[in-house]
Amino acid sequence: MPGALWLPALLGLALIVLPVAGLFLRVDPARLPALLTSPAALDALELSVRTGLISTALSLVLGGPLALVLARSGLRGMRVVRGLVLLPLVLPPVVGGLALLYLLGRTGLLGQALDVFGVRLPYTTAAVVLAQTFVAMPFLVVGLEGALRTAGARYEQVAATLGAGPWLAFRRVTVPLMLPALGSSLVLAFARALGEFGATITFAGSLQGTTRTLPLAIYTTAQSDVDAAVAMSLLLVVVALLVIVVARPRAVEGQS
Amino acid sequence: MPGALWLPALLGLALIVLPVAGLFLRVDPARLPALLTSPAALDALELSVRTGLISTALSLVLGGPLALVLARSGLRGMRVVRGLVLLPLVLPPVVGGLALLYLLGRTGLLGQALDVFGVRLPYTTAAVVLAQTFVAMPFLVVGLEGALRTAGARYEQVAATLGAGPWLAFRRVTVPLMLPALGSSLVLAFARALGEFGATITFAGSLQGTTRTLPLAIYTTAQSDVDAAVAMSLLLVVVALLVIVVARPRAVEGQS
Amino acid sequence: MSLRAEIEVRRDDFALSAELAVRPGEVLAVLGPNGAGKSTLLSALSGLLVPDRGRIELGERVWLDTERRVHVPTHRRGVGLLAQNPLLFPYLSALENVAFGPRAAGAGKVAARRTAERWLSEVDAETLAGRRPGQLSGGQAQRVALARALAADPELLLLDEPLAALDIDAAPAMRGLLHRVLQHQEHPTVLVTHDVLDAVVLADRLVVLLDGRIVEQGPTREVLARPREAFTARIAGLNLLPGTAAAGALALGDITLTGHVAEPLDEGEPAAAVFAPAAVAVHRELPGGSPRNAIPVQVTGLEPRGDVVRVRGSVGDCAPAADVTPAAVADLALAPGERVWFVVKAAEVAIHPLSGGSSGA
Amino acid sequence: MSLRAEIEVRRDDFALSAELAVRPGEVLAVLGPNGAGKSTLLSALSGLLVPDRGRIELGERVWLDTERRVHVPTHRRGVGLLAQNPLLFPYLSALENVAFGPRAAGAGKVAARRTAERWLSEVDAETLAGRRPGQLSGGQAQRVALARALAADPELLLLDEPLAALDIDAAPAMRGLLHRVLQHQEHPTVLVTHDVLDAVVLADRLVVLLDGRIVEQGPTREVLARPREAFTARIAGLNLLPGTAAAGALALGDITLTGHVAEPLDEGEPAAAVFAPAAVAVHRELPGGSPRNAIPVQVTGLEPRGDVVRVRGSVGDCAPAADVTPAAVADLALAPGERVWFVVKAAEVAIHPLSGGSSGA
Amino acid sequence: GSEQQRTLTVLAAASLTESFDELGQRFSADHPGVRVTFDYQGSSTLAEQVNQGRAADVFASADTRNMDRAAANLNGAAQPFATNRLAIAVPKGNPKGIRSLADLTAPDRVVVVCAPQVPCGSASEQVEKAAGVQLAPASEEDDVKSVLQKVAAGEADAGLVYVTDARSAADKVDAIEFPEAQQAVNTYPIAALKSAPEPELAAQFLEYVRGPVGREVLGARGFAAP
Ligand SMILES: Nc1ncnc2c1ncn2[C@@H]1O[C@H](COP(=O)(O)OP(=O)(O)OP(=O)(O)O)[C@@H](O)[C@H]1O
Ligand SMILES: Nc1ncnc2c1ncn2[C@@H]1O[C@H](COP(=O)(O)OP(=O)(O)OP(=O)(O)O)[C@@H](O)[C@H]1O
Ligand code: MOO
Ligand SMILES: [Mg+2]
Ligand SMILES: [Mg+2]
Repeated sequence: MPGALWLPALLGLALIVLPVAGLFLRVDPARLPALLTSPAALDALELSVRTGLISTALSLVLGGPLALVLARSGLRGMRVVRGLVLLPLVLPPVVGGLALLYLLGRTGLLGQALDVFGVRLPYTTAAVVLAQTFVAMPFLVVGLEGALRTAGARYEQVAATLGAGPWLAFRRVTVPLMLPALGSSLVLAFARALGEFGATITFAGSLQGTTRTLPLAIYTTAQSDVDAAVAMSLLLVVVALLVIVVARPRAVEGQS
Repeated sequence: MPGALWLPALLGLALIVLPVAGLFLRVDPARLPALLTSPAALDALELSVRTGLISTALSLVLGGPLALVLARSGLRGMRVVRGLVLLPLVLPPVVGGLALLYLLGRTGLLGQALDVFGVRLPYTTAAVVLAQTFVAMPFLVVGLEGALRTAGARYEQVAATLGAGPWLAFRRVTVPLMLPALGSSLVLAFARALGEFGATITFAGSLQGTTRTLPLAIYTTAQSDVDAAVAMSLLLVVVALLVIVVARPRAVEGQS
Repeated sequence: MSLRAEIEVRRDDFALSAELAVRPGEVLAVLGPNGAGKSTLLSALSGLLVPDRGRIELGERVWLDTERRVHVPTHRRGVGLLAQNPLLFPYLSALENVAFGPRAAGAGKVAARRTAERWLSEVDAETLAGRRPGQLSGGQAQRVALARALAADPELLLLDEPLAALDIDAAPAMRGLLHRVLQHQEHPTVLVTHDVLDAVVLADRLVVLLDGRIVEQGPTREVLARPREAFTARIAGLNLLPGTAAAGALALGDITLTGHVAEPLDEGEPAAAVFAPAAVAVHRELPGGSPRNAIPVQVTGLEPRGDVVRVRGSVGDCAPAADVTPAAVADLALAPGERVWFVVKAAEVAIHPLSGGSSGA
Repeated sequence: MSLRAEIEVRRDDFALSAELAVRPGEVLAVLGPNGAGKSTLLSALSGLLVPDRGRIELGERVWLDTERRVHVPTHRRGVGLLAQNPLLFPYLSALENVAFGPRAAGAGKVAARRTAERWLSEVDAETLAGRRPGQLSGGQAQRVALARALAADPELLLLDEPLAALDIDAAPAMRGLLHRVLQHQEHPTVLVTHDVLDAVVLADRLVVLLDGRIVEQGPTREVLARPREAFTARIAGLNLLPGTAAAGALALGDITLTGHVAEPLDEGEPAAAVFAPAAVAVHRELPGGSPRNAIPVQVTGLEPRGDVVRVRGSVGDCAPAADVTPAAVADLALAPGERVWFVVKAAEVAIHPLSGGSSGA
Repeated sequence: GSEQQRTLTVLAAASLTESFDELGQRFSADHPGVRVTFDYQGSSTLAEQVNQGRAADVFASADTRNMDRAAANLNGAAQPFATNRLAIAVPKGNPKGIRSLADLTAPDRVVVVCAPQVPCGSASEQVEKAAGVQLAPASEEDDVKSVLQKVAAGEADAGLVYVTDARSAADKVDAIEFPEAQQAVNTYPIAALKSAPEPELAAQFLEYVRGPVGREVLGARGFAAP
C-alpha cells in the first residue's frame, strides 16, 4: 500500500470522527447518568435494539435471497432490478415513510385488505420494523451481491461435481464463503436500522415505548434541549459500537 | 441456487418496489410537467446532482484510501477504527448535522480557526457537500474494504515480484481489481448523498439555489402540498435510476 | 453403464467437436497439446458448460440433448470432476473437504468422516486432515483434491491431470492408487493427462485431441504402438517419419527407409516409419557395410534423459530423436548445428499406413 | 552478484531451516517431496514471507537480517517469482500481463509492449496475446506466466515448477527456452522442480530438501550420480541400497553386494550400493554360474515405463527397481506379491560412502 | 439587473411557509431589485442555527421560547406579529362526527398530537388541561405538519393542529374549532439579526410583516393579530 495514501485516509477518518468526538465533548458529564437512565431514554434504547435486531433479521431473510437472485440468476433485466433495490437509499426517508403509509396505511392499497383481517400496521412496533427493513435491506442486498459476484460460482460448481444439489451447495458452500461479506453487510444493515428516523416517524409515528426509537427520542428531545439530545446520541453510538466492534463474531470477519 | 429462494427474494423486492410504485401512482400526471419544471424543482435538482457528484468524488478520494488502510495495514486497533467509520450511519442524520455544526460552526473548534481566514462553512454549498460526504463516505469505505479483504493481497504480491512498487501496484493492480466493487460502492455513496436530508438541513440550512437540495425541497414542499412533494420525489428517483442503471459504466460491473 | 457423448462447443477462435464412447469400467485417456480442448471436453461432460450442440448419455439416462432441449444439471448427473485447479473449499479442513461428497450423497456425519479418513490415508495425507487448504503445499492440495473426487464415488469420473504437481514418490503412489480404484469400478472414467505413462498404466483406451478434434482413438497400447499422428508418436516416445509407401519401404523425399510392414500397403499410399530413439545410432560419417537405414540430419538439441542423452535432429519437417550415451556425445563432439547420420536397423523400423494426410512431425 | 541465504521459518508443525549460496549466473535446482518446504523457501527469498530468523544477501545488498531488523520489501529486491499458481492478472490480456514487469521497470508503453511480444513468442503464445487469463487453458496460462516472470528480467529469478501443466511438446520447448535464457544471464536462479530432467538440463547445482532441511547439495550430476539419500536416488532413477561397507563390498543384512568402490571405505562405515534399474535382471530361481549379486525381493508393483516395465521389489526397508521387457514379465508371470531374485552384475554396482546415518528407502 | 439585485434572507418557522412565501413575493414586488429567500424549519432548529452564527437577516419564530433562546444574536427586541391557536383537524367530511375535545377520548379514535417538547405539543397539553380531558394519542409528532399529514392521509381520525395549518390543507381536512383553544394562544415573534448582511432591508421587512399587507396575508391564512 502506498504510504502517501495514509494522508487522505486520515483526513477521511477525521471527517467522520472529529465531528462526533466534538459533539460528545459538549456533553455535561454531570447530567449524563440522569439523562441516560431516564425512562424515556431506556424505553427508546430497548425499543431500538429490539426492532433493529428484528429488521436486520428480516433484511437477511428477504434480502439474502434477493442478493442471490441478482448475482446468480443470470436473467435479463437484473440491471433494472438492481437499480430498484437501491430506491430506499435515494428516497429521503420521509418519502419512504409516506410510501409505506400509502401502501399499508388504513386507506392504503394493501392496508385496506389488511384492515379486513383486523390488522393495522401504522402506530405499531411492527410498523417500525417494516420502516427499518425498508431502508436497511438494500445495504444487505448490495453488500452481499457484490461479494457473490466477486467470489463467482466456481466453488458452487465444484460442489455440484461432488453431487451437491442447490440447497446443499447453498448451505455448505455459498453461505460459508459469504460469511465475511455477510458479517459486514449485516452490520451495515443493523447500523442503518438503528439510525433510521424519517421513515419511522412518518409511517409508525412516535410514541414512547411503542414506536419512539432512540433516533426519534433524540429528535424530539432536541426540540427542547439540544444538550440532552446529544447525550442521548451518545447512547446510540455506544450501542452501535458495541455491536460492531465487540459483539461482531470474529469468525464472521474472515481469515485475514 | 435453490429455487425456493425465489419466494423470499420476490417478497423482499416487493417490500421495496410496491411502496414506491404505490407512491407514484398517486401522482397526478397533469400536474407533473409544471411541478417538475418549476424553478424551485430545477434549482434543487441541479444543486443535488452537483453536490452529490462532488461529495461522491470526495468520498472516493478520502474513503478509498481509508478502506485500503483498514484492509491492508494489518495494524492493531483496526477493529475499532472500522466501527468508528460506521458512526455516521448509526447517528440520526440530524445529530450528524449538529456534530458538523458544532465542529465547523462559528463557535466550533475548527470553525473558529477557519473564521480567522475568513472561511465560513455552514449554510454554504460547501456545507452541503460536507454533510453529504459525512453520511455517504462510510458506504464507500465499507463496500471497498470488504472487497479488498475478499480479494486478498495475492495479486499485489505478484506485482511486487514483478518489481512494482506500492504506487504502481495500487494503480495497476488494486484499482482494476476493485473496479466492480468500486462501481457498486460509488453508486451506494452517490445514492446516499442524493437522498441526504437531516444532516444537510441542520448544517447547511435550506436556501433555494444554495443549499436546498432536492430532498430539502421535497420536505419544504411537503409542508404545504404532499402530492407535489411526492411528484418531486419522482424526479429524484428518476435521476437516481438513471445514474444507477444507465450511466453506470458496464466496465465497472465486472466480468460476469 | 457406458458413456456416449457427441459434443460441439464453439468459442471465438476455438471449436471442439468430439464424439466418444466409454464402456462401463473402462478408462479413456485423453491426450493432447495445451489448448487442445481437453478441459473443455470434461466441462461439457460434467455439465458445467452447455455445449452448443450435442448429446450425452450415461447408460439409459440422457444428460444432454440440445435438439430436445434436455440438460441435466451437474449435481443430478452423479458426475465427479477433478479439475486442473484443485479448488478446495477454503473454509473447510482437508478432511471436511473430502467428506463433502459422501455428505452430499446422504451419508451421516460419522460415516462421511470415516470415508473421508479412509480416502485421505489412501492419498497419504491423513496427517493433513485438520489443515485448511491455505496451509497445504501445492502437491498436498492436489492429493486432497484427488481424495475428494474419489470419495464422492461418482458414476462417471472425470480427472483432469490428477497427478500434476506431485513429487516423484507421490506420483507413482497416486498412479497406483488410481490403478487400483479404476480397475475395480464399474463406472466409466475419462482421464486427461500429459503423461503417456498415466495413459499406459491407467487407461484401456486412448483418445488424442488436437485443436478440438479427435485425431486418434483406440486401445492404448495399439495407438501408442502404431501412432498415426506425429504428436501421438512423440508422446509415445517413438519417432514417426511420414512419407509414402514403396515396396516394403517408405519414401521420404530422396531417402528410403526399409522396415517391417505391419499391414499391406499400396505403393504411393501415405505411410509412416516408426522406431524408438534408443534404436538409433549416431554417426559422423555414413557407415559402410550391411544395408541400413541412414538419415542425414542436422542436430537441433541435446537433452539429458536420465542416463542417456536424447539427440534431436531435423530432416525436412521432421524431428527424429536418438538416445545415446553421454560418452558417445563427447566422442562425436555432438552440438546443435552439426550435421550427422541417424542410422537405424531395418528390424527396428515399423511401417504403418497413415489415415488421411497428416503432416510431418 | 551471488545470493547467500540463511533462513529459518517455523510453522505449527513444520520448520524450514536452510542455508544456500548461488553464484552469479548459476542455476540452483531445489528438489524434494511435496510439503518439503520448497515453495516456502522461495517465498522467503522473494520477501513475501518474513522468516523468523535469517539473513539474505544478494551481492553487497542485504535483503534480510532479522538480527539487525533489516527487511527489504519484495518490490525493492528486484526479485522475480514464478509461483506454483500462475495468478495472471485477470483483468489484463496475456500481452499486458507480460508487459507488466517491463512497465514496472520504467519502460515506455511501446517498448514494454515489444518486450512482451518477444517473450510471448518465445513461449509460443503470441497468438494468445489478446486473450484474458480466463480464456486460456491451464498450460497456456502457465506459459504466459513464465513469459511474464522472464520479461521482468529480475536480478534473482525464482521459479516454482515452471514446466508443470505443459504438454509433451511445450515442456521440452520451454525447457529449451529456459536453458538458453538461464545460460546467458549473470544473475542467480533458484528453480524448484519435481522433474529431475529439469535439474539435469537447467541446473548447475542441486539441493535436495526433505522435511524443511537440506539433505544433499552439490553439482547436479555429482549429486545424481552419487545420491546419498534414497529420495535423491529415486529421482535420479537409480537404486540405492544403504548398508555398511565390507572389503570391496556392501553388507546389507545377510546379503552382500559387490561392486566398484569409488572412494576408500573403512569396514563398517555406512555406505550404499547404487545401480540402474536397467542393469537388473529378474529371475524366479537363483541362477548359478559366475559370481553375481542376487537380492531376494518381493514384488510390490509393476509400472509400464514407455517400452519397458519397471518392477518394484521390496527387501527390508528398501524398494529397488528393475526395468524389464513386457515379454519377460509375461514369461516370468510377474505379479505383486511374488518372491523373485533381482540379479545385477558387480560391474554395474557403485558403492558410495554415506554421510551420516541416512535411513533406508 | 443582477448587479443591483439585493437578497434578503429570512429564517422562518415551518408553519409560516405559505404566508411568508406570499409575503415575500409581494415584498419583492414593492421593492424592485430585492429578492427574498426563505429557510423554513422548526423554530428550535433555526434558533440553534442562529446561535451557531448563521448569517441571515430576519428570524421569525413560532413561539417566544425559541426566540428568547436566540436573544443574544438579535438586533433589537423581537416583536410579535401574529398569533395562532389550535383546532381539531379531521378528515374531510368529518366521518366520525367529532364536535369537541371530549369526543377524542372515545376508545376507538386514532388521535395524533404534537410531542410536548415542541410548541404545538405544549399548547395541546394546556388545552387538554383546560378541557379536563386526557387524550391517549397514537403518536406524538415532532411538528404540526406531521400531525396534519396523518389526518389528511386518513391515518388518524383527528389531530390537534394550528388553525392555520388546518386551513392550508382545507381540501383534505376540516377544522373544528373548540373553546379551550383560547387557553393556549401562541404568539409568533419576529426580529432582525445582528449578523444581518442587509440590516436596512431587514427592518423594512419587519415593518412589512407587521404592517397592513402582512396582516392581510396572515389573516387570510388564519392567523390572528397579536
Ligand atoms: N472462456 C474462454 N473463452 C475463449 N476461449 C477459451 C476459453 N477457455 C478456454 N479457451 C480456449 O479454448 C481452447 C481449449 O481450452 P482447454 O482449457 O479445453 O484446453 P486443454 O486441452 O485443457 O489445455 P491444457 O492442457 O493447457 O489444460 C484453448 O485454446 C483456450 O485458449
Ligand atoms: N499457511 C500455512 N500454515 C501452516 N502450514 C503451512 C502453510 N503453508 C504451507 N504449510 C506447510 O508447510 C510445509 C511446506 O510447504 P511448501 O508449500 O513450502 O511445500 P513444497 O515443498 O512447495 O511442496 P509442493 O511440492 O507440494 O509444492 C508443508 O508441510 C505445508 O503443509
Ligand atoms: O412552526 Mo414549528 O416550530 O414546526 O411549531
Ligand atoms: Mg486443461
Ligand atoms: Mg510448492
